[in-house]
Amino acid sequence: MANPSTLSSTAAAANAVSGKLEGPAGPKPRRPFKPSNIMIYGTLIIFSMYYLLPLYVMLVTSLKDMSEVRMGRTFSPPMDPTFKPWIKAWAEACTGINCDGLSRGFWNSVRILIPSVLISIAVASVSGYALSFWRFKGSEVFFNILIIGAFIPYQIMLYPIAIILRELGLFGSLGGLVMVHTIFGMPINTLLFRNYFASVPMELFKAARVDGAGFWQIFFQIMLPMSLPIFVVSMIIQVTGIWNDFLFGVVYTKPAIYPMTVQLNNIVNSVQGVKEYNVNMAATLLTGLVPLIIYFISGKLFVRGIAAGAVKG
Amino acid sequence: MAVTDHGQINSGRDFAKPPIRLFKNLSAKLASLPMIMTATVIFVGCSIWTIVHSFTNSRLLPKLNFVGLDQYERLWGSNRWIVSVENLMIFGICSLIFTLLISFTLAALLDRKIRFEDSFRTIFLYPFALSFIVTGLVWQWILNPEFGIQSVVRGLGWESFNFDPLYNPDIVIYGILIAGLWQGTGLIMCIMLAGLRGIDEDIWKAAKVDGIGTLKTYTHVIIPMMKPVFITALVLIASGIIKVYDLVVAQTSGGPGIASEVPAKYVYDSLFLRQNLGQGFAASTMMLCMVVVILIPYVYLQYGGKKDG
Amino acid sequence: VDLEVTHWWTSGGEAAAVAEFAKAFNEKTDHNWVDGAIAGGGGTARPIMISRILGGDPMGATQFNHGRQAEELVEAGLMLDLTDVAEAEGWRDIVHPVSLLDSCTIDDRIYCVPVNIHSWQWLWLSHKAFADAGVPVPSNWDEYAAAMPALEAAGKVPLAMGGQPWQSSGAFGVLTVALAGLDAWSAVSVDKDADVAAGPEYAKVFEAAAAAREYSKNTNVQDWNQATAMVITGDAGGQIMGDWAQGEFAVAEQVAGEDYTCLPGLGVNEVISTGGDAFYFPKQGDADIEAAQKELASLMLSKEVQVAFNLKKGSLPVRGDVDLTAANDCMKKGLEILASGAILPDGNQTLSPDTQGQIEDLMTEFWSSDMDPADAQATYAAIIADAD
Amino acid sequence: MTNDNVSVSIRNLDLAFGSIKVLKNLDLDIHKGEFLVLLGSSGCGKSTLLNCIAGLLEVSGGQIHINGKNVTWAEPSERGIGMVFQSYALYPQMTVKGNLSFGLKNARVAKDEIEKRVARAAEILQIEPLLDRKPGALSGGQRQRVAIGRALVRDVDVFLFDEPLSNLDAKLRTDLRVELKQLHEQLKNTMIYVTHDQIEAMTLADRIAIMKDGLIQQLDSPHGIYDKPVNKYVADFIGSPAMNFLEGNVDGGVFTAKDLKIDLKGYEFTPAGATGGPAWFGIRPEHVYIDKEQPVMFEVKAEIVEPMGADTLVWTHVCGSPFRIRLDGQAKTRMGDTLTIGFDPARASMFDKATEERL
Amino acid sequence: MTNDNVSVSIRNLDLAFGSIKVLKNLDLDIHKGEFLVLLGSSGCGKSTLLNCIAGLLEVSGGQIHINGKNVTWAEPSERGIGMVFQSYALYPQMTVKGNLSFGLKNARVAKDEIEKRVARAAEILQIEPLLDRKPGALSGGQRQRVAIGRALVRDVDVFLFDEPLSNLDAKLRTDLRVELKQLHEQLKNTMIYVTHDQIEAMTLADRIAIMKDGLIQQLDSPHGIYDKPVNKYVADFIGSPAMNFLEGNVDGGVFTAKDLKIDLKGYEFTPAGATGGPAWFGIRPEHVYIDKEQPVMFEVKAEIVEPMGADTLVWTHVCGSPFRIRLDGQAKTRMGDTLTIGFDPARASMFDKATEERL
Ligand SMILES: Nc1ncnc2c1ncn2[C@@H]1O[C@H](COP(=O)(O)OP(=O)(O)OP(=O)(O)O)[C@@H](O)[C@H]1O
Ligand SMILES: Nc1ncnc2c1ncn2[C@@H]1O[C@H](COP(=O)(O)OP(=O)(O)OP(=O)(O)O)[C@@H](O)[C@H]1O
Ligand SMILES: [Mg+2]
Ligand SMILES: [Mg+2]
Repeated sequence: MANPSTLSSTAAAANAVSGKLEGPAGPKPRRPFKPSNIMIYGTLIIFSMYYLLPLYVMLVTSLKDMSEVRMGRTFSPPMDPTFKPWIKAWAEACTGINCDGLSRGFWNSVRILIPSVLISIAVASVSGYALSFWRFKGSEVFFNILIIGAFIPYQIMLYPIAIILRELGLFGSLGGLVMVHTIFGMPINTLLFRNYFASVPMELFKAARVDGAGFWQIFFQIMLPMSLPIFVVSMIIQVTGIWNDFLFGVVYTKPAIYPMTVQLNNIVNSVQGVKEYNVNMAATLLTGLVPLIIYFISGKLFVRGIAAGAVKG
Repeated sequence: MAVTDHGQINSGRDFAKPPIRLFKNLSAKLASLPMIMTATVIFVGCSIWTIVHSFTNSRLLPKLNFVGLDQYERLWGSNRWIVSVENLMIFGICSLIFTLLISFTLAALLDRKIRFEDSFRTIFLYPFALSFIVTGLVWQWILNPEFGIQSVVRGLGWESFNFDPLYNPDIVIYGILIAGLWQGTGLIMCIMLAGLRGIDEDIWKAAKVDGIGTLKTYTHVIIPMMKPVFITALVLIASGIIKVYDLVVAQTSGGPGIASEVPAKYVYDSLFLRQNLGQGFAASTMMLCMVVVILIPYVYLQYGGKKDG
Repeated sequence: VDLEVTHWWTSGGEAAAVAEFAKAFNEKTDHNWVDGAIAGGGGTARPIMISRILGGDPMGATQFNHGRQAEELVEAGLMLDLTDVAEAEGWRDIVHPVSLLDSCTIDDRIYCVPVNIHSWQWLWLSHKAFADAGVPVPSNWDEYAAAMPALEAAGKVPLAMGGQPWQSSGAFGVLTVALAGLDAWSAVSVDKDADVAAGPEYAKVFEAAAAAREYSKNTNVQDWNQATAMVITGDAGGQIMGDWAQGEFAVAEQVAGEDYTCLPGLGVNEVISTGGDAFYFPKQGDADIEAAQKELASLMLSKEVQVAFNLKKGSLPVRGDVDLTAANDCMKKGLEILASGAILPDGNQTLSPDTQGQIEDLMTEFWSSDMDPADAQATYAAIIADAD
Repeated sequence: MTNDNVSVSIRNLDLAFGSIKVLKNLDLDIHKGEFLVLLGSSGCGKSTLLNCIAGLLEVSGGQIHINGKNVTWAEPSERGIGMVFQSYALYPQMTVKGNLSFGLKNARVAKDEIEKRVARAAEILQIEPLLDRKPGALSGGQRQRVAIGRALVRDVDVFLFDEPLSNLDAKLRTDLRVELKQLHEQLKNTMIYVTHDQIEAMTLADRIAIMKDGLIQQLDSPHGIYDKPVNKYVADFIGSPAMNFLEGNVDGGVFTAKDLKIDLKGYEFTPAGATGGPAWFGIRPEHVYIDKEQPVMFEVKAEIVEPMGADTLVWTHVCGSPFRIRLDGQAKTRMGDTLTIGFDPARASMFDKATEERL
Repeated sequence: MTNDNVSVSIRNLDLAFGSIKVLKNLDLDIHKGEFLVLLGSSGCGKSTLLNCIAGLLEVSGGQIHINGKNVTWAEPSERGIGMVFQSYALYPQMTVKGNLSFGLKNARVAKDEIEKRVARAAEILQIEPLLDRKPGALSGGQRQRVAIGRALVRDVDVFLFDEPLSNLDAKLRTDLRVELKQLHEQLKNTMIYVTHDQIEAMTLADRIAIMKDGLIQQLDSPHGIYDKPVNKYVADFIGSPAMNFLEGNVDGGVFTAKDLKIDLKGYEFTPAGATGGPAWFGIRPEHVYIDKEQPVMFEVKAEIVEPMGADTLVWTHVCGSPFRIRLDGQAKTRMGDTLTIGFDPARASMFDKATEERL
């Protein structure tokens, strides 16, 4: 059998022990189309199609004009791509008598998103930190209640929370909405942070205690700087949840600060004659853009953070 | 020297007395206040409030006119509620099985040191970024028999092809399932992937030396080892299932007929459309019961007193 | 003063109608209309409105179907009392039929402004569809039912029926009035007589509905106006739908009598139910705002605004003394019937939302499944027996 | 009573986690400048005791005094202690300098004072070139030094070490052990050092406290513990390879095990020790010789021979019990050889069979 | 060449991870029934080599023969090897019995044959009472035994061990070491054992292969490696405490370091070794005596004294280099004492300064 020429060392031949190299040597010859590889990539590609199909449909539909949409060829690319639906969705679509599309809600959404994400993550991270390192009697009980709370359908809470917000004088304000998002983001995020901090060695905490650092010092100077991955996960979950929220945004605020999803709902649900699918799709894509971008940017950190925060426990 | 002397040394100044318990680690307690308040006031408080009012005949506004179990009798006498619960069970079981199956398969495939892992992962994960409204809308469109898959396949010449899950009461819940899986499997896949990455490399090697095939290694060795991961995944899926509402509303509004009604929608409709708070609260109390039944084993498994302080 | 007005009028005709209110309010007063439209119908919008009122941050005015929906809010003292305006302007004299004002009246005080009259009792027929099927356009339900097989054979959907529950139960209500007769109807809907509901008149209705549902199977749309669109394009033979469908035909520039035909009371019993929309004004505790609210209230009932609004909306005005020469055939038919006094109260006025909801559940199930008419009737009777 | 010489004093210390009592009524006095090692098998409560001293665990009962002050309820940072952990617990995102100065900054020490102390600690530990690196960029030994430095800068009287060397490889461990010893010579602080490595304990300690199940079994100098263990547990625990034990009876100064009789001439019985009854006879493998004349001698067969470089270990059985003999590295014994072994009963230890206390 | 006696034979083995070459043209022949230990510091490629032999890593070049068969491309399970991992890699959810029989079941071995083999392995390893437990309910030592059992039941010729003892505590390690040795005596299989613990290597090996950076530095019996290290790396690596090195010049059989002159009478220079030039002089701490007449003698001051029970280690400096002396445990040397030390150059090792090869 011929020796594969991959055998790089020629000096080896001179070696007394080695003798002649017969039979298989070096790496196994590779068959790029091994059945197992075809299986793996084949499955992945088929699933990818399932996952990508809707995105594709949204995209091509949003680039067609209504006459083409009506022809019903959902999956064919636009014959005559147009950005009109996007412009209409962004700036012209009507709700009631206001015809300024999604643009009005976009900045509201941003205004809601930023404080809500920041505050809810801040509260959850501090809670998770306290649960991991500063336990006190009953802290676990509260935590378990919190976790059960994650299962309660939001709708049940609408009335009682409206009453609580009224009593606090926060109803209809941005502050009230931030509070609601903080409350409903708390279970899952606290769980994530708690599990993450549980994987931080206790000794680190003890060392800081000996160094005279208190609750906040340890949190800000020791724990925060080392929790980037879990902050990313938490941020992604919160951004997604808050950005996509419709119910709280509309129930606990007023039109002046309605988020983008309210406009989206209005555009999608205000049927004027025929449904303008192309505009709906464009609006949908526009609305989903912010979380999508955040996903694409932070994909890798997300898995790392999940590994750190969700799997252990 | 006083090696064996047990006499009390009383020269200590401040630290001889235990401090008052309540004020120990005060900042920790203060910092946990939002969590405590959320847990007690919002989750416990509102749940009790809900349960109490489920025994009243409150209409538009909560009132304390107790009517005993009337609301529950009517609830379980209502065809729509029964259908809702049935749907939830079908949807829940299918969603649980398929989510676990698909997400584990994908995670396992991604874990096999493949190329373009990042791209594939992003593809599987991105739907999670979209809201249910969006998800429902797109799938409604794709599953629409006149524009969607059915028409395309028929266009290809297979005239008898029938695929209209959203318009067929018998299978509408599966149409919703398709969209639900599309949106939710990515996150679970990520969790599974993270779990797989946490498995000791040596286990794989040991299995290889033992001559155990890849598939069998997964089924007999790896999956049983990933119990905690599966529990986390289970809880996430279960909480999503119980709350499924937006998706149904966005895709079918419960239709055709009442074929795709779910309990959360029953609650919502009772509370806000029917203006029958008592009925809505009774339904949500039943949902709460389901949650508790699901959660008790989880809490027991996950938090049954662990980790040293 | 900025006055926020919430409503769920977002479809084409509806939005144009609301714009009339807004225009009038902005032009005729120093105040400013802030539009708070929420799409998705009352189901989406109502919880938002109610929780805002409960949350202590109410809007300046809000749409409700008048009837029993806001009863409790009024009883809880959350709504502005409009009695002084009403008395000053003599609403009792100008509102026609006066039953609409009664729905706004609780303990002799008036809390809302009715703005239009909507009637469910219409059948809309597509001339094109019948022409394609080669049958004449029917003039009543029985002829229509007889023509259905022909329509189906021509590849049309004989009866367009949207998938939303309120459409099923509404259509059923229309069939009841037409086929069971007014007496049976009022025995059940007003007096909640379960025996009548279980009786032979209603059995007839259920049979007819069961027959009709076979011919509506292929509709495959959810929204009512999509179903209407099928009638407009001639894909469907007809649709049972309220007078708001009129607006869609108008937007599509169709002409009554040429492109489509409207049959009040299905051409059998020419009556009109007088439901409609009303505006409520939540209490604000601020004198300036209250003044503005009252100005809006009186503006909404003023003649010009009534005309402008109802022409756009396709509904009938709530006062009999306005000039509607601009109205089309169908609307005129409606006005005539109204003037003749062949009117019924609307379901919203006679049944609680809860009972209506139960009926909707039943009807939507009935229309979308193979439910046996007798079973459906039994369930229906039980709901009526429980109604409050 | 004079406390001047006592640095850390522990009185009646109890500690329980829930219902599990980990430390039971423990008393311990540690002298100023002493190097005390807490030695014991895993889970015996060593770390727990150290954490109690540091104030990281709340005691269930008893008192802790440091330098004459009752610190039972003081915060860790108020106790005048420095602590070094097994995993070093360096703050990963701070530079070495940041790690060293963190505690001082917390205590609001003046800037230049911090500089000075960090510089001094860095000099002592020879980590000046590393000051600007992060812990991730350090080797195990260097991390270890930084961890010690963190205690050092705090200028405390008592240093606590919790198995600081056990994460390192054998070579580094030996080197750092010596450095630690030198550091102690230099600083003369009180040091309390937890380990389960007896070599560390023997080489470092002024005194060793051997713990078992939350109780101190013996507190003595390394020689004292090695030569005169107070009970069988300690005897077995200390020494590698472990002491050989023979089961039998002691009567009138003679130990009998099956067919073997050992005359205990030269063995010092403890004053309290009974001189009769069932007993264990223990002799260390390194006190058994093959080449010297000894008071007790008999023949065995070498079953396993383990050459360990400097020594050779021979395994055999005596009276049915495994028996180890440690020979010189040059010994050319082979498996199966018959050896004449001998030892001096004066260097043996006798333990009561029932109480396992030293006789 | 006759292969009858060769069990595993590795030819020109290359292995690279991407561009990092981990094993470089490595040759190794292992005899039937031999206990070969791969010893080296962390990261030198020991596990990599073992994984190549097991077939768990694909080689970049070269061949591997097991029992005369070229298995370079064979699957791990076809190679006739059993492997024991550092973390044991037991299947956590199967009972001990399940762990042992899983591989066999998979290979469709008959039921009763499985029973027989499991029973035999369990007997050999004395884990019969544990067969129905899960790994979680076993102690470290027991898990270790099950892991060995898993290899045992496969009835293979070659056993591979990857640091199987390094997760255990010192005492258990000693015991299991002996058990392993006994097992080898009993089974007579070829065993390849990876460790970085030299005591393990010395006690277990028939031959030791010392690796550094993917190259085998020396392949010899424990005694050979200990007494005649081929280069300074090996000399330094083997022996604890490590060999003492003095830097200087060798010329005409005399080694000169600063003011110290050592006559190398009795030292066997290697045939190839130059006899002049800069060199290292190495002598092991245990070959330095204080109480015996020796060819070379001089005085030092005891700087640190570490009592280690059986021995005492004294640290000092000679010619500016740290110098360790290992004394008997009874030696009563104290810090600061002046000692007269001596050694025999015949037992020393000399290395070239530049190449670090043995002279
Ligand atoms: N937070 C805790 N809750 C309950 N039991 C605990 C806790 N921490 C420690 N223990 C128990 O207390 C005992 C002593 O633990 P400790 O950590 O002091 O042992 P150790 O002597 O330091 O052991 P090691 O050498 O393994 O570090 C152990 O049995 C342990 O299981
Ligand atoms: N999968 C891999 N990819 C890249 N480099 C690797 C990989 N596995 C090992 N290496 C590198 O190969 C070298 C040898 O690793 P190996 O695991 O064989 O060391 P080792 O001798 O077993 O060390 P240890 O005693 O720590 O187990 C190391 O430098 C390591 O960084
Ligand atoms: Mg410990
Ligand atoms: Mg290794």
